[in-house]
Amino acid sequence: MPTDMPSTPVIEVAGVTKTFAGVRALSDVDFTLQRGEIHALVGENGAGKSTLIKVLTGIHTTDAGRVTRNGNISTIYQEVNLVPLMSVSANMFLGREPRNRFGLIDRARRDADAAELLRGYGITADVSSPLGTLAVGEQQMVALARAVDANADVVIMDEPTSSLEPREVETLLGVVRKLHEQGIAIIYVSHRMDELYRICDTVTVLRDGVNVHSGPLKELPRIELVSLMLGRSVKEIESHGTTAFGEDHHADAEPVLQATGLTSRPRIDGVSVTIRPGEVVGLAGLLGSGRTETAKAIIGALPVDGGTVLVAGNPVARTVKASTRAGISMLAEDRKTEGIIPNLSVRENIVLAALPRLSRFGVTSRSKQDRIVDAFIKRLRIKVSSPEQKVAELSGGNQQKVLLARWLCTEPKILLLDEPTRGIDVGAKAEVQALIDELAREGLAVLLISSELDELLDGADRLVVLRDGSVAGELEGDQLTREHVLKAIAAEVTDDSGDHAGSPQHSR
Amino acid sequence: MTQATTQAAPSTAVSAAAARTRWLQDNGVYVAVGVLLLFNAVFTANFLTVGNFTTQLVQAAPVLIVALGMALVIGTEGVDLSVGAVMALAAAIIPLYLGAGWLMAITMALVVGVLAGAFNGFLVAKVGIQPIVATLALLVGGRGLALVIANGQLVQLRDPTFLSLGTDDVFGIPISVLIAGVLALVIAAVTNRTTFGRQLVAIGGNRKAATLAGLPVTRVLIGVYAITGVLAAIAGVLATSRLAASDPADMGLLMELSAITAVVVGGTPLTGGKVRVLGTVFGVILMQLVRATLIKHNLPDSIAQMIQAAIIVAAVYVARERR
Amino acid sequence: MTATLTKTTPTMAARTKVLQRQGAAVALVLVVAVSWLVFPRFGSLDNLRDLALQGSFLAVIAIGMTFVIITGGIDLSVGSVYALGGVLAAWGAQYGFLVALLLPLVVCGLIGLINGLLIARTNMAPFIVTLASLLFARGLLLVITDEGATTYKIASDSAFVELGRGTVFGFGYPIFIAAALALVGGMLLNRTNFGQNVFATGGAEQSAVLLGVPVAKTKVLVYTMSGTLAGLAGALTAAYLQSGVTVIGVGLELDAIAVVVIGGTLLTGGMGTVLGTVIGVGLIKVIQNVINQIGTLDSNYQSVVSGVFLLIVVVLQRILRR
Amino acid sequence: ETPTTASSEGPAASAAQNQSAGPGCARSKTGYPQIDLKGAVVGFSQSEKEANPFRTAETQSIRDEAAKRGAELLYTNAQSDLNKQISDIKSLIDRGAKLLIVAPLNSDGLQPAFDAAKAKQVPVVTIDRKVSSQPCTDYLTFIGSDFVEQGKRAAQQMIKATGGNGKVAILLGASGNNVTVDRTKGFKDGIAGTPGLTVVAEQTGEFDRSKGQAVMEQLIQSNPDITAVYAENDEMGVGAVTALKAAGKQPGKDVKIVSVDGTRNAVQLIADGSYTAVVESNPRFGPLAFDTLEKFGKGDEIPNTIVISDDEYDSTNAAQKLANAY
Ligand SMILES: Nc1ncnc2c1ncn2[C@@H]1O[C@H](COP(=O)(O)OP(=O)(O)OP(=O)(O)O)[C@@H](O)[C@H]1O
Ligand SMILES: Nc1ncnc2c1ncn2[C@@H]1O[C@H](COP(=O)(O)OP(=O)(O)OP(=O)(O)O)[C@@H](O)[C@H]1O
Ligand SMILES: O[C@@H]1[C@H](O)[C@H](O)CO[C@H]1O
Ligand SMILES: [Mg+2]
Ligand SMILES: [Mg+2]
Repeated sequence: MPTDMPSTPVIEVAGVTKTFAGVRALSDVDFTLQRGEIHALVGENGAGKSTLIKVLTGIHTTDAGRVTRNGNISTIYQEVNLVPLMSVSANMFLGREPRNRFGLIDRARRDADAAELLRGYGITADVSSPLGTLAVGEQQMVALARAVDANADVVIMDEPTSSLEPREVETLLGVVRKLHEQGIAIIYVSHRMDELYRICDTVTVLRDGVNVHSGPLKELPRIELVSLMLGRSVKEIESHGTTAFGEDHHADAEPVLQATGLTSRPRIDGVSVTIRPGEVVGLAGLLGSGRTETAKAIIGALPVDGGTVLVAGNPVARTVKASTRAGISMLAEDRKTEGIIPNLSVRENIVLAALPRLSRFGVTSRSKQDRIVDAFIKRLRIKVSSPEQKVAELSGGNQQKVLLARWLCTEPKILLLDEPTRGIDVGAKAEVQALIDELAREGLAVLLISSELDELLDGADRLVVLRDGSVAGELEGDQLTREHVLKAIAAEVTDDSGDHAGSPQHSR
Repeated sequence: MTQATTQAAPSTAVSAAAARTRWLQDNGVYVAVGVLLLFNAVFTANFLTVGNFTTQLVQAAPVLIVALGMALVIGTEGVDLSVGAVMALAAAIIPLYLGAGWLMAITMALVVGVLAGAFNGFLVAKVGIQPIVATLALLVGGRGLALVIANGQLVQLRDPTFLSLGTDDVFGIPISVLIAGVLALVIAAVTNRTTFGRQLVAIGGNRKAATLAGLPVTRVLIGVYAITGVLAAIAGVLATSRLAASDPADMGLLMELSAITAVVVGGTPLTGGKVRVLGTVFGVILMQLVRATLIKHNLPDSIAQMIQAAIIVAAVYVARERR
Repeated sequence: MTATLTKTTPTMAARTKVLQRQGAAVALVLVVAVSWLVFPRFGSLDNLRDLALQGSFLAVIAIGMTFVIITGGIDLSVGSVYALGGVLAAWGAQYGFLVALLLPLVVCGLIGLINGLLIARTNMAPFIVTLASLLFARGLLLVITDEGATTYKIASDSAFVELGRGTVFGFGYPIFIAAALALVGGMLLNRTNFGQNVFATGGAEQSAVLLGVPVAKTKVLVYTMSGTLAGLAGALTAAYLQSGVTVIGVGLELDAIAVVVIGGTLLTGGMGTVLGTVIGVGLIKVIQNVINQIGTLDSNYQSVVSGVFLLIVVVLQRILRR
Repeated sequence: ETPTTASSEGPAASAAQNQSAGPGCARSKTGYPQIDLKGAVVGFSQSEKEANPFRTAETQSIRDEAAKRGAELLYTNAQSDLNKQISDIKSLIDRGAKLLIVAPLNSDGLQPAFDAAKAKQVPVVTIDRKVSSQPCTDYLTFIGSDFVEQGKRAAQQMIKATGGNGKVAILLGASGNNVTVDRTKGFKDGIAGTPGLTVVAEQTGEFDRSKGQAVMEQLIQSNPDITAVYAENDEMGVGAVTALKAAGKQPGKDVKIVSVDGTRNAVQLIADGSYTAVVESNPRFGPLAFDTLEKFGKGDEIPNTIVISDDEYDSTNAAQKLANAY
């Protein structure tokens, strides 16, 4: 039995090389996963992590090298990879549906089993409704429940926590520990250092498709790990803090954005947000509390039952076009379905929203485009072989940067950022955070939605906390601490009696 | 417990082959046209004559004009099944207004084309009906309407200026071919060099993202279908003048399938987000040459249809996108 | 507005859900009710029997098309394959019942299989592959009928003719065959792993691959099914017409697609029902029947009316779905 | 502009010979009830759209005759869809037609419709295209041309016009249609004894003017030595004329054209000198069809097949017979 021979690795990769249309994603990579270990796989955006995983699972063929698997692998891929139109329970049991005695799918049992399993992950959604109606984070938990439930020897998680907020992250880490206790090996990809150090035993660092380090994680100081990932010296990195946000911004001017009483039933109800030029307002809340919907309501992408939006005191029609013209831009949360235009080049994706401004009489100017695109690729350090590369070929983080560039080149007055650093590596994250800071300093009004509390606390001047689609409180100055936010977010902590129903926005 | 080991082939050979397939993918349709020309030059009597080439171009012109519009619609991830019916409508309109002069007749036909197209666009963009069904309604009803207008009958046309559209040429180039060529250039410029064109492709590539990016999605879609409608009407006018008769019963019959085939054979994917105008031109020429070759070699209908099927599959096979 | 209004009651939500899903059913009930009142002959048993029989051939094809469309594909070849199936059945009838039935199923199934293999294995667009086989099947039909010159007749006393002409309580066998197939189709779609694979393939192909769904196999199967069912419909038609008519089936693919979509199946894939398709067939056939009932309607106006009806149904459905 | 309007002027189809395999069909044999034409409801099922003058004239002739005899006519058009023709016929019966005239789309496939008529004891007269069902049992009788004969006569004209020498292109009718098959057979049989005439191309123009024109344009280029065209209907022949003119040839002179039907357009072209000859296919079935129904009602025996006599147009008579064309 292989189980009594702990020396037999469950996955072994030797000298694997993988090339995509000229891009070398993996270059002579060796990688070993021991039975029962939690192995962190880290690296900058585009370092080749997801590619390595797809090689391990056999989705990608290799150009050279050898892959040996000694067990069943179950994978949660980076982008939520389930079927949005199918029900939650159908997704969970796809391929292993419970049958009745006629060999037909037992739907009642499938629903019941799914509901019960999901309860263990803190999800209480209707399992017979289409998966797509769930928030991204909830979908991620469904994917997790599905993958973990399979009878696997290895569970691979590619950035499982990127769309989760603190409470869900804890749940997930609990699951990981449980799996570990059962002797299941885990490959864990994340850009969040805290998580890695809390749960991982070993680490493999990829840089530009090369394995630059494999070894125990605990002995590796954080700063050294980051230095390995970035290929920069420890000293260089030490000069930065945990996040790259600077000091608070002055924000005493008149509000540039006044959104009042935004209501879109049943998701948000009477949400009001005000932002001044140069101010970063954070939007905090649990998964599904209505943050995304609030942002969408502001930009006019969500049909609303009520509420007004004023930009610099003038009302704006509730359409994306009108909002864009008035100077509002939004970086969408789900970059795959709402962000990139996969077939188009990086250049075209960047200039998309600003196209009319870069054209004369409807005829586009290539030279103007090139100038802007080059500038943004440099400024945001987007990793591309050329601006003409298809955006679909970029790594997740680089796609995110392309989208940021798209919005920045419209020169907006108000920028709504829904999870702007999701799936972005440490280096890029710092760059994006610094950028937000810089933009605010230049007078831009920013609405920042993030599931990472640190990011919100450091980055925002003021926090609006949502709960169940309504504003549960606003925090400023001294109140901007972990404890305060958690209290406001989690109703059961602060709720002495019916505070929920009594929140100001409900009594319009 | 499963054990699996995969070993890969050396990478240099792979990438050379990859480059070759990539090249074929982009240029397959041109190669196919070349091969067919070569075949005909060797095996078909009287093929290499000016008259023959003129004939092929004249016959291809209306199809090309329709296919140009179809390429745009397909670029938005749509499709327009009503183009043949719109051609029939244009044909039915002409004799009604020819009394008021050829210019009036043509103008009215084009107006009907724009309206029909805008109607399709409205259904797709505003009402949110899937393009294939939205335009199916006009495919069914449009030809019926044309027949109602014409009282179901073919009308012989005698206006010399109007008929000269189908018979005259400029510096040896037939007028219809000239018009088709100019339109191809215009459409190429529109797709590649204008905001409208780039927006169109973006909408086809990811409509949700395009909407969130503040693109005028509705306006672009209605515009694209309207353009397709007017192009179909132009094709209807030219085909009518060449036939010297208004024949709404048969005008443009199955044109939607010919146009879609040409567009796809020319390398524009039906999944949207990409428009290849030159490819479309060659797609039309390829299908025209196939038909001509089969007729010239006097193959029976049965064999001709089967060979056409094989050539379509072969052409699309080399040009297909790899996974 | 008060906060209480924000919560829709569960029954109301359920009701709108039913309306959304069954927009076509609502339209069908409406059209039938109106026709029954307005046209005295509409409700006659004879007319209803004929209506059901006419619908059954289309239904058999449309059931296959439903599966294809749910995978995000399309099958344009069904019209030609249907005609080919009829000719093969009529030719085969001289060798007995079994040959008459199986020959078209096998040959048409094979054409479907080739469609499926080309689509699944080479990443070619279903529209184009099946357009090519539309031509191919028509060509093959012409080959075996001497360019359409030969029509194979089926002896009116053969058992095979009974399959198309036989009745129970005046209702033709094809009606029961179509009903049985619809039942099996519905089961297959909703209660088997294959059905789930069909939904997953059309709903998100890339994801389905990552989820371990045998996407290629699923596609091959649905096209094979579609071809086989079109062949079966052709065979039934041949039995009904007592000959292998060569001039039928032109444009039938559009009818089949229309009824599937009218039935609420998403043309982009991932969603749909067999019941909806059956309702779609009902709607189209009732409308055609009504047009015939009007009688005085100029035949040119008939297609105008058909087009307008089609439009009303899809717009209605779209509005209900909002 | 001149729309080709329906004209019911010109001679009605008249029986050339009564071909009866075996005894004729009498009402006594069928047990059908007697029906008086006057005031009777008569159904007419047309097969194709009326873009073709042949169809227009055919329908008009039936309409005129029904009016003349005081019958009420119900009319349907199957738009080239066989299943629709079956439904059409059933609905005609349903709407109370006691007598039926059917112009079948195709030789085969109308059995269910005939059975429905039989069940309701409605006699069916088929016209124009012959069906393969049983006369007297499934339908009463067939009235129409002998298409093989038409092909043969076209061949005679062709031999006469070309002097028995030349290269002929055939524009075939729609595939899968007995009219096409018979007219091809007749023509080929007709030129069999004339070695100087060779068929160099046979391509379908689907009975359609624009397709005829398109095919002809191709053939002129690949076979510039074509000297004659046999078109299986006038519409394709007229299309061929347009193609030949555009290619700088003189139809009727450089290239002889013979076709079948007798439409006004084609006969006018003969008169103008740019067409060779037309073998008529007379669509004016009205009087003969109603006569037959009347006789049947009276109890007379009806022959199984009534072949009509078709006229012929060439340069010698086209001008004066123009009024007969439709
Ligand atoms: N299908 C593809 N076609 C072309 N290039 C690709 C493809 N998939 C990945 N690449 C390239 O391979 C490299 C590695 O990408 P990969 O997705 O593995 O990065 P990653 O380490 O997972 O990054 P991230 O942290 O952003 O998810 C990138 O340069 C990317 O552009
Ligand atoms: N398309 C939809 N249809 C139905 N319900 C939806 C839809 N999209 C979101 N919801 C629901 O609306 C609620 C609010 O979702 P929203 O995406 O705004 O949450 P969020 O706070 O942004 O969470 P996240 O952390 O995922 O960004 C959730 O309960 C979600 O399930
Ligand atoms: O005989 C007729 C005519 O020739 C017509 O042109 C087509 O249909 C046939 O039945
Ligand atoms: Mg990745
Ligand atoms: Mg969100």
